Amino acid sequence: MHGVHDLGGMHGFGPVAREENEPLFHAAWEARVCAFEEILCGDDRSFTLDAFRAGIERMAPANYLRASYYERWLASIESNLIHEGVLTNDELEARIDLLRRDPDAVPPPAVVAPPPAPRAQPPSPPAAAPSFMVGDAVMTRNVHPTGHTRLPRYARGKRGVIQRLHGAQTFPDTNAHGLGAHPQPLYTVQFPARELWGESAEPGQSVSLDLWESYLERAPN
Amino acid sequence: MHGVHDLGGMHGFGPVAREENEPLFHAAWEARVCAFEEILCGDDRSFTLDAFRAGIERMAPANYLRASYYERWLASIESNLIHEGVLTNDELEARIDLLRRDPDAVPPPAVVAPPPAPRAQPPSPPAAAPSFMVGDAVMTRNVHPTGHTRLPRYARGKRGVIQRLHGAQTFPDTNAHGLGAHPQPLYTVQFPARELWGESAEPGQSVSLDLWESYLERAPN
Amino acid sequence: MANDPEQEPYVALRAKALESLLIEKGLLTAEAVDEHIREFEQDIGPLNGARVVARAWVDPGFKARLLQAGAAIGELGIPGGGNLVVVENTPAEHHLVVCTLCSCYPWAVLGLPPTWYKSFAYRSRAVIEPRAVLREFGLEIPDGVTIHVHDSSAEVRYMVLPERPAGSERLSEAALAALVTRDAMIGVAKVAMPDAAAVAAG
Amino acid sequence: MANDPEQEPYVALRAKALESLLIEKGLLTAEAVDEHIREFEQDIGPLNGARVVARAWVDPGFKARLLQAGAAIGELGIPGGGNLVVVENTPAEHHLVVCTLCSCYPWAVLGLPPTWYKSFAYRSRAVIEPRAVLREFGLEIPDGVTIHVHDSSAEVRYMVLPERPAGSERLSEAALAALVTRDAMIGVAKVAMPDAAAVAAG
Repeated sequence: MHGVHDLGGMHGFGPVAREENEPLFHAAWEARVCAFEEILCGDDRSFTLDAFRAGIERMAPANYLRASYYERWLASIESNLIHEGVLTNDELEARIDLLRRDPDAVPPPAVVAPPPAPRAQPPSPPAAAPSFMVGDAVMTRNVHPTGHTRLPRYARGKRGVIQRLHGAQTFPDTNAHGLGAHPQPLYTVQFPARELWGESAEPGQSVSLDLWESYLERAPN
Repeated sequence: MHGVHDLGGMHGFGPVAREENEPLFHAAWEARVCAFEEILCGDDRSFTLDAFRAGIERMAPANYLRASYYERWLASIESNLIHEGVLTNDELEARIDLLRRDPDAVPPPAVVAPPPAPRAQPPSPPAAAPSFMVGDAVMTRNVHPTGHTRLPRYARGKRGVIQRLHGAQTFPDTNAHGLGAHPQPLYTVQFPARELWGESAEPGQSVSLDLWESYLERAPN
Repeated sequence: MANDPEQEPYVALRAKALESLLIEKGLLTAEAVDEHIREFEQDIGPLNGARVVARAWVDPGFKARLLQAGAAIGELGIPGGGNLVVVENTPAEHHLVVCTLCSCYPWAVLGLPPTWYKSFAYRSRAVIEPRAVLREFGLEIPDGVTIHVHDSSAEVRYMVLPERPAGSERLSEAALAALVTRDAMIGVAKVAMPDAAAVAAG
Repeated sequence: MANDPEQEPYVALRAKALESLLIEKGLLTAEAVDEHIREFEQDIGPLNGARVVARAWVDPGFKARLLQAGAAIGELGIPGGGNLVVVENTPAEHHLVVCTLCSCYPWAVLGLPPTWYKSFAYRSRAVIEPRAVLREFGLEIPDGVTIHVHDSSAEVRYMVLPERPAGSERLSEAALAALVTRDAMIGVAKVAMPDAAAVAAG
């Protein structure tokens, strides 16, 4: 999707602010949210990494820009768990209310039931053999999907050269939406900056992206 | 600039919400801000329309998305008046404080001095004759200026056809930054939606934009 | 679009402070502000556009001049047509107006734009999925009809001349003008005969 | 990036509520969360990457294997190199790593990313004006040097092998590792000898 998360080439965010001796986390809750994601996210766990990223991207644009990093993570973990039926929004709101009124409230004893099985993914055909070789010229497709994609907006309809083959990898555009892994050949594609940014490009620069085969077409000569 | 204001083709903003029997303004202050802009904005007034638009676009992206429409207008009027030296941020803050403490505070009697003269614009050469005719195929340039521009991001590096000539008009990219009017021929350029959105385009659609000559190059055959 | 109710008093205060300073500096008067607001409320608005549309429907000569140059609205005593382009909807072509970069709108004929026209949703979507947007407005455009979206990126302003509804042959110019809606002149609606509208609403 | 201090207590409360529910549902335990945090804090971090760089500087065979396949970090007992690509800075080519779409980062060798790497400013600007960004980091890249920006759009992770600083010939592998900074392995800094760094800071 063309969301505000697709930041490459955007203007208006000012200089890069750095913090001296930055701590690993800025608050205890950030560390816990980071751990939740590690525990819950994975192909055979509560939600896939692609679904996690798509959950962040689905945030309302103003909220995405206003929220801090781990706030965005928390929002996506919540929305994915709700989507997967692991919990409901009402449960979450009720628990927030309970802990707001009584921070030391002891929740009911843990039900020692096995966690719900992750949602079965639709089967995928095996990946096809790569269509491109290192050195081949390719064009990225001029596509504007409304769903999750890893082809950034700045690199649509642009000409590049295959630099590396990475074998077949899960296709995020389907996997993020529970439509299956559909592995495809993944390539590193190198673009001259001038192809991407025209005369606004700085001199002597390339940008490389890791792109799935269905993002690519053979470039005309 | 590639700012969040450049919304054409973006996803994630949901359906178009409409209000039945919408009032002309939703609060009295909105009407007054709208009138301020009418009074202050113009080529021979406190700031140009291009500078007014650029002032909105310079808002921090999260603020732009969070603010309401006339809040964005107010922010740009304030920043342009401060930029032009008509008032200072300190004056504004002090007046806000005064009126917060005493809503009926009577400001000092109006100084019946003539308003400050608008900043003189640098001279511009006269516009050249148009290089394109109706029916000519053109390519928009693949440019990514950091300043104000009226070539939306979705229409960069795209092929279209000249549909109308409008004569020479002030060039916003310079005028917005106090660099002069530099009038150029203005054209309506029509693009097939497929050129802009590829296979994501809906069937049977065109998009027309009004574009200045320096945004355009003659298209290769 | 966020119009945070808690923030509104602060915005109103900011606007009041600015007006107070501008009066003090001689850049405006409260009376001039009031007068502009009166103009927004009384002098401009879609009634002007509706008069233009009705005249074009009944007067082929005017219609030809109007499509040639929007300045023809001056013939009806409406100023500000110098940068106006009027585009005509037909059974084969449908026009739609948007401003993706800000909120350019033909004030001379339509007055101030409605909030939805200025919304991020309309500005982002009208150029990439106009049929989907029009469907939300209740307007289904058949696949055979071409949609022309006009993204108002300069000082040219666009107004749509809607199709005259079938069955309106015997209506007076004033009665025709009463049928023409703001939405039809933006291109998100068609003009309907009153009966047809009642049937559709039923 | 906004980290609204007034909102933070509410976010902390939301995180606490979520953990409480997830424990109740058997999806995690507080102890597992604690253990992951311990790993973030103690087991992963840029020291792993620094060891890799120092080894590559002193062992040409290892360097060749590393540039061929990042899995070579396994030779140092560091897991997770299966999707790692190591790119080498030279006097003619400078590499820089970013993730414009989210915040992909080589955890195996660098640990968790710093906030600036995840910032909207870095994500937006590194691909379109890397020289300007590097200048803000105090790194001037001469025009004759090509800058290669790696936008981590898939599960491949990138680490920069910085240039070995002049004058470091007699340092031990451990002493070399101590010179290597996280920023140098992202590509926003060079590795400097301690004296040179002191001079630069003076």
